[in-house]
Amino acid sequence: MALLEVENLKVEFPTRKGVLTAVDNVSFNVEQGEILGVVGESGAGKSMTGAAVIGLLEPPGRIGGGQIRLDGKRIDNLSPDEMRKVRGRHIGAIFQDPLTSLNPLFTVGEQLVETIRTHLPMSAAEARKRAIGWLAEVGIPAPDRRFDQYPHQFSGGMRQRVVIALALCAEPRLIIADEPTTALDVSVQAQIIALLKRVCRERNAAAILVTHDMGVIAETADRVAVMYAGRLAEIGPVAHVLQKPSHPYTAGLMGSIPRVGPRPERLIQIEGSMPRLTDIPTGCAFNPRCPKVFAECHRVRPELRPVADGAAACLLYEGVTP
Amino acid sequence: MNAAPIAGTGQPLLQVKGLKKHFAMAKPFLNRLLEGGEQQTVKAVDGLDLEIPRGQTLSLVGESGCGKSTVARLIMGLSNPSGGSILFDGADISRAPAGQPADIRRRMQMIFQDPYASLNPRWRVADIIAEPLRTYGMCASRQDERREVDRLLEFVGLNARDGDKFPHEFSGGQRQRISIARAISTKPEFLVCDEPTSALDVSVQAQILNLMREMQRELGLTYLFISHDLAVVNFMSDWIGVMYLGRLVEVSPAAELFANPQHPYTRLLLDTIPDLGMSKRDRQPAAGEVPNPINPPPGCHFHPRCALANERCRSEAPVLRMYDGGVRASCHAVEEGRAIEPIVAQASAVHPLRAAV
Amino acid sequence: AELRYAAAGDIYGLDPHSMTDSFSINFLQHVYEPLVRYNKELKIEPALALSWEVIKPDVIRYKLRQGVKFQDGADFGADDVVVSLMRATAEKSPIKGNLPALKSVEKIDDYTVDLHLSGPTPLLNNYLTNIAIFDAGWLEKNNAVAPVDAQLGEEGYTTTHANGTGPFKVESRRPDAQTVLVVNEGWWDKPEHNLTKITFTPITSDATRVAALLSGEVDIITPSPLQDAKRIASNPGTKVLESPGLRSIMMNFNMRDKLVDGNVEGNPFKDARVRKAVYQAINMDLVRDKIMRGKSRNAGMQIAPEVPGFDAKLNERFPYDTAASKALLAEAGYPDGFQFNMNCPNDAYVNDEEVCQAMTAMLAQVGLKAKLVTEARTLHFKKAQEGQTDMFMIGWATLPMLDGFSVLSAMLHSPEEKLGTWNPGGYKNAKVDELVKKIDVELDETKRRAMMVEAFGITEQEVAWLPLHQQPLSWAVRDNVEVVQTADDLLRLWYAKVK
Amino acid sequence: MSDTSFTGRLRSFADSDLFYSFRRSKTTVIAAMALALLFFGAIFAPVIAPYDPFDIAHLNLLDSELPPAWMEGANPAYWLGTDTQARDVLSSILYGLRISLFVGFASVILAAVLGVFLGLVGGFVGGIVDAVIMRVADVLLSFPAILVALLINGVMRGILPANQHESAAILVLVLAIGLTNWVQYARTVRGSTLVERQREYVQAARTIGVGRLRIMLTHILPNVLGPVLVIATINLGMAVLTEATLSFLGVGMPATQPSLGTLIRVGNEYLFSGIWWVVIFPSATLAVLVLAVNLIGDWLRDALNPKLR
Amino acid sequence: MFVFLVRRLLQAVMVMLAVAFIAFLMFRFLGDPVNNIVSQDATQVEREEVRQRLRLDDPLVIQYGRFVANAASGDFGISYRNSRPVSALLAERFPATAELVLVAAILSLALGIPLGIYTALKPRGVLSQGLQILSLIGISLPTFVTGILLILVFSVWLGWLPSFGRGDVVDVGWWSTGFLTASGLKALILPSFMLCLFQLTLIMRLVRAEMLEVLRADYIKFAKARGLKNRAIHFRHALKNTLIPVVTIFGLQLGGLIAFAIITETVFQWPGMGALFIQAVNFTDVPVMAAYLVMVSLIFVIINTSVDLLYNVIDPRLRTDPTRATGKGA
Ligand SMILES: Nc1ncnc2c1ncn2[C@@H]1O[C@H](COP(=O)(O)OP(=O)(O)OP(=O)(O)O)[C@@H](O)[C@H]1O
Ligand SMILES: Nc1ncnc2c1ncn2[C@@H]1O[C@H](COP(=O)(O)OP(=O)(O)OP(=O)(O)O)[C@@H](O)[C@H]1O
Ligand SMILES: [Mg+2]
Ligand SMILES: [Mg+2]
Ligand code: NI
Repeated sequence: MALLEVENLKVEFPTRKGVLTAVDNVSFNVEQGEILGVVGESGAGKSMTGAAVIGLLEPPGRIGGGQIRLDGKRIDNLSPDEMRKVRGRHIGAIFQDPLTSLNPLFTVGEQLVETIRTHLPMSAAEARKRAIGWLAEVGIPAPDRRFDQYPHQFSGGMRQRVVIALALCAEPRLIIADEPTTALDVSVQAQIIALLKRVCRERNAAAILVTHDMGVIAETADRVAVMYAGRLAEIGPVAHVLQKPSHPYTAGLMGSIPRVGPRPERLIQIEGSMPRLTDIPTGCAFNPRCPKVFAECHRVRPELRPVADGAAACLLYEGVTP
Repeated sequence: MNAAPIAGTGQPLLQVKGLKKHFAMAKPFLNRLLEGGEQQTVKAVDGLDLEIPRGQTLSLVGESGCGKSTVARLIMGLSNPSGGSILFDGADISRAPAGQPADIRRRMQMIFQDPYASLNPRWRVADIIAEPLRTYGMCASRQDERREVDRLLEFVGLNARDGDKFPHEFSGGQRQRISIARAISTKPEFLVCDEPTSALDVSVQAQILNLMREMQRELGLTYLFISHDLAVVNFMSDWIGVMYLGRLVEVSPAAELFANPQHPYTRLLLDTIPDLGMSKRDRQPAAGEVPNPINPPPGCHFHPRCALANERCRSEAPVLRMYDGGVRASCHAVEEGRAIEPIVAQASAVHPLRAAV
Repeated sequence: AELRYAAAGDIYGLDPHSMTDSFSINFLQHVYEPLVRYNKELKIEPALALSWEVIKPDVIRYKLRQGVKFQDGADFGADDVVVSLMRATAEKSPIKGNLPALKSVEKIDDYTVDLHLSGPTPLLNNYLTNIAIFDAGWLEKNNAVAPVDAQLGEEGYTTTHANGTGPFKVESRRPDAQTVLVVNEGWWDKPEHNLTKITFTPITSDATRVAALLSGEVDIITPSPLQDAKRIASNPGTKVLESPGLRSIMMNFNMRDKLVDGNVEGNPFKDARVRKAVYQAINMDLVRDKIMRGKSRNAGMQIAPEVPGFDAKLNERFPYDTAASKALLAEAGYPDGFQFNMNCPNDAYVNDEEVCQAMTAMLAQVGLKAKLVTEARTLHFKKAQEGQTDMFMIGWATLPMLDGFSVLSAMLHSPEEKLGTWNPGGYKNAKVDELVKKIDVELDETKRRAMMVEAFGITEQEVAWLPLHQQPLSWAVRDNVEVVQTADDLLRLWYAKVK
Repeated sequence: MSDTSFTGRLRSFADSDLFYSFRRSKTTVIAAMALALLFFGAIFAPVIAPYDPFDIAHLNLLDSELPPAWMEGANPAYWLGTDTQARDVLSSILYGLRISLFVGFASVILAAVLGVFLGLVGGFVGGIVDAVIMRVADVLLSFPAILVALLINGVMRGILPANQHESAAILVLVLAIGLTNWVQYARTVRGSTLVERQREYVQAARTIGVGRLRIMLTHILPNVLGPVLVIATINLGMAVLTEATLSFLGVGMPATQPSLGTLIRVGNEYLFSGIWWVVIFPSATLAVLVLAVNLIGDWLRDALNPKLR
Repeated sequence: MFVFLVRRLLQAVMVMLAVAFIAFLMFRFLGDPVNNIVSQDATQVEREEVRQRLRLDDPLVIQYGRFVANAASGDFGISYRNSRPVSALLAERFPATAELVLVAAILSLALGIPLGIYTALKPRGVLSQGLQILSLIGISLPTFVTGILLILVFSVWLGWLPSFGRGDVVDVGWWSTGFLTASGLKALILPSFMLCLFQLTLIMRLVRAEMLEVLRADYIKFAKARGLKNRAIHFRHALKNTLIPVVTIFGLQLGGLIAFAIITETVFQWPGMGALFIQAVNFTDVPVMAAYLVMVSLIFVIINTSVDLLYNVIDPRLRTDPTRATGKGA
């Protein structure tokens, strides 16, 4: 049984112009110790998926359907208090901006100890030792001195390390990392990704890594899910999706990425942009931009179908022919 | 690529010599009085030499805070240089404020990073695009102006009817097209592009980059292109300059830079490009972070992070030296031949890719 | 028993020689006493003096009471009178105007003094009711023999300390908060009161003061707002004390060459017909019934019936008659009226502001446009005296003189040295001036009164001033309090009883 | 959306988020209606007021202190009764409202114009100009508005010749309240200006060579007006209250030109005497006015706050 | 920190000098002091004499210097109305106002903060909606109306509480306190309630707005993601961050309390500095007005400076990095 099973997840926002579906019928699994990358354009619903899993959708957002199971137990319908016990203890989270993720008025140590003692039965002294251990683990030099410092005394990269320590210190088995490196410098990004990978591997923790950055996915993830307009366009092993994408959108996406090396005259480009959630076309959401569009695409909404090692949601794989 | 030597044919369109910008970190007078210490400065740009041949693109890359945007602002006259000179088509404009003298400034325009912030939210698109036309008095009549605006809108791939809308009715990519339309409305020869696509999704980024290349071909534009993304820079540039803490550490023809990076920092940057082929590889990138620009390390700014650093690097600041193939680098190790072979494998084998989706 | 008393304002200090404010001076008479005093019937009776005789028209001899002790234990005697009277009339004394005729005081023996005057002074005793007697030794000891002039930045011991012969002594004082008097066991007079302590609190706001009475926090308030009389009377446990008062309210006319704020050349008020037109445009019955709730007494004279010089015939008002008023205006050449300004205090008299507002409304009906300005009394009287108004309101109770001469000398005599001090409008009638000077020195009471009536008659015909009414006295007390209400509106708590 | 005609704009306004959130908030709609009613009453007071309380020639003391129309002994011609001067309470309130609102608006406009100007200049020009403006603002801000207003009022009265006080009272009030309140605008506008100035659209305008003043007025100003509108609304309530308080303390509008505050001060004296209508109605009007303004201000603040969307 | 202190002190001195200048100007604008001294009919010669005696013919700057020097030594001259040294008058009144303001401040904090937190945490509850409306009414009702209504209800109708004054006071040294007697405490209730009402609603609204803002912050979201208990999130993380701006505003509000005490003291006949001041305004008693102004500014300056210092103590970002000590925010 997979560690996390997400089935037909729907995230909705009631607005004055009707209900927006930000995440639409998304299903995927995450296995023990696996890193699942989630990519997609801005607004595709990556963060909402993550937030739904950890139960932190901000109102008025709500789960509009589907199930989320952790170790086979449903967690999408837990009471707030039960869900709180799952957060941190079973599922950890890291957000984009390390600068604002830490409370500026508490020392790094206080925040660590607090988290540890909330979830693990431990004395203050033990928790302190454990916390210093975590700081060392995420590569912060002189952790016992740093323990008593405030977040603003750390640099961006260090803060993100602290955030990682905080997310991991109650030893959850699943981490949701929502663009953990976008706010960091290029050279620090790699350090953080490497760190994340290492701790996940050592602790046998699984991760959902939400990112913009195809390169990060390529190096880090085992499998990758591609989202488009709130829907899953394609999911499969990294090598497969990046090198031999099945969905026309994934293909276009890969083509439009500039590469180092001999430069082409033109980049492959997908015309237009992702539709707003308010006017997603019927049928396949990608149909206005799709180079392989055919009549059916405007009417039938494709389901996720197994293709090669993964799965794609495209009528081309549903046996429908142009 | 044709790695034309810098001192190539004709006069470069833009020439920057010893450009400096120092920001006074104004510690209040009283603090200085009571605590002692000198007036501190951030050397955002510290002696920069550049030349951009007509019709070509020079890109600046470097980490956040290394001074890329400051260079752009200095060239556009948005701030005054603390030293050095800027020659545009032979005329020194380093002390001229933005917009002046009109006949020169009209020929250079800028495209900004943030497509959301670069358009005044309260203006209609047509007014935004027409503003430069009005300021330089380039259209005889309103109809004239409107016709020109419509033409520009269509040129950048928008609909002429879009002129009546407000910016918030457009997506990021479309807004960047509007910015571009505004920038080319005065028929400039030179465009400064400060990370024009870093806020955009990859699929849209491709559209904009393609559009810019087309424009260059069609209108014979010269670009100063700024980005932190080496892959994008590779797609756009003839020349690439790598900046570190306000200084250029290496300037080379694009292909040369990737094939044969000289400066250790350039190598570090290239090494940070994650690559598709070596999936799940554990890289151990150089430790450390960009030092504080208020108090940069002496000698070569990069020496604390550099594996090759020696005593000389710690005390003596290197200068840009010319090497084979139009490459210029400022590094004692390179100069002394201490540099080891390039670390990054080359084009042939795998396609390293660095991308932002 | 303790009596808790609230008034609209605080006293200015503890030195009765340092201020002219009659409320303060009266309040301090609970502590300091004069040589002679008014009794319940407002008749003069001996206080620290036992008797007096006229030795010469300008020398009066006073026999002093023996066995009187100051509150600090010192004996009272002639030295104290000499020092006190000289202090009150010293060149720098703020109240030297209260005893203008005194030249010097001579000690004859320990209990006899002679007062040397500048001339015959029929009203000397009336003046003396207002002059407090200090202990000479105490003044000397505390370096306070010279009068205190606060304006020059001086602060006297006497401003904050008191030592009189009166029925009460000052126990504590917090300006604007509370002044506590306790009974003086060693008082020479036989007390009619049964008080042990008086707690005096100033409460400026009418509503709060009434609330304090209604809620039982104070036993007596002065004044009690007229409009609240019904409420207080209907409240179990409180009642209103009302009676006609001495204070006559009147309006002065600007008779100088120009109006302060007019829209016509020259000054129409110089014309007696215009003044009379103003007079007849005002319906005082309506003012009495509506604004004064029927409690005031309309007046044709500038003095109340209780005051010597009063004449019932003269007190008849010219009738309220707008037609006549308009006719007069037309006759004087102002058929469409004119504009002028009118100044009124808003905290000095009963419903002063309201009366003025009502008058402007009435004047408007005959075409006269009065631009009304209402202000606090200090500002108002400053402006009035500096002649910055065309018409202003003032109330005059003739105290402490309690004599028509007070009005004649201060308000009707043309301005000249010490005379006409409250005649900023500049009314002048040679005959009146002459009469005033005669009255001043006339010792024969009947002649004096006749002359006063004659003078009042002239000024009334000329409408020198515009008399309005005597304002009612309105106090309110708890039912268990018995006080004597005299027409001079001054509270004499040595007659008070608390059951 | 891009229709430029008037009806088009109206339609696009009716369709806008702002109007939607307005319609959805019942309290705001009620407040707006109440406010509209009060404005209407104030603006058209000379037309709709049954009597002119300033036309003293037509006052008749005989009609004084009549109770409101529904009570015994009332004259139905005076809906809300009359005061001690026989003035119609309803008419007095309408005229008083006029004065209160005039003082409120005028002082808010004065404060806003001054504050926006100083804030723009300080934020855009920076340097010593900015430092001076902000220090003055700091000092003013650390003094409570009511005290500053009292002082300015006192000084103005001192400067003006004595016989001008009455006629100048309204201007003195406007000045006192206006000069007290500009700080908030200046700080807000300066803050937004500092942000807007760095915005790329301003840089874009500069690269084109648009002049400073032009940039300030055509680019920055329109973009910093949102918060100004919110502050102005909330300040309107405060200004009306400050005026009333000053009048209550006796240093505001004179009794001959009563504002709501003056009406309350005068009526206050009659609270125990059973003539409650002369104080209760003006108090209620004042409270409703300020409450309505505050409700709308609150709503506006939330509606214009992008973080709350 | 030291530098910060020095800078604040310098600033405070500048402010005080400016205020003293205004106070000084008041003497000049509100009438020639000579006119206040000599009698109506004094001749020009007499006036000149007084002028010289009071050294009013010196240059303005010197007079200003003298005024400042006198003021610094607590000498503001003699009140025109009360014939007593202004400094003594103010010293007498100070305890009354201080106690009133203190109680009102404590009340407004003790009620305002919990109510603000409550309405922020339960934004949609019936009770907090009600409180919201009440708080709006609270800032919409003119305080003088509230005061009068309080008297009407609690003194006149119910007869529970005194309608005016301080009740009995006890002298502790030069300080007269109403805290030590039953009647003194009773007398405090209505005025302090009236005074705090406005600030109370203000603080409640401020805490609520600030708390809602903080609750939206990333670090709160992250704290939730760490599975912290709601109590810890709300009362440890959110509250501490909320209170920092509240401290600043409260410093300013304390000044507001002192100013609004003018109205309270007028309504309740409270023998404090505010009542003294408003009487002085009505009587144009310039020395008292000037002294009040200087004294109150001194209090404001002291409060503001201490708030800034406090701010530096509670906010670690400022504590460890004094160059960021910019004082209060917007
Ligand atoms: N409060 C909200 N009300 C309405 N729609 C919302 C709200 N919050 C998010 N959305 C919508 O939900 C969709 C998914 O947002 P999400 O944050 O998951 O995107 P994302 O893929 O994480 O994008 P990014 O890469 O920009 O972070 C977006 O289209 C957004 O417009
Ligand atoms: N107005 C200013 N005052 C003081 N320091 C400044 C100012 N503008 C820029 N700097 C400093 O100059 C340095 C260079 O800034 P610049 O914006 O040019 O960097 P950049 O390379 O464009 O970075 P990024 O990739 O983040 O845009 C930075 O350290 C920055 O802090
Ligand atoms: Mg996201
Ligand atoms: Mg930049
Ligand atoms: Ni990027």
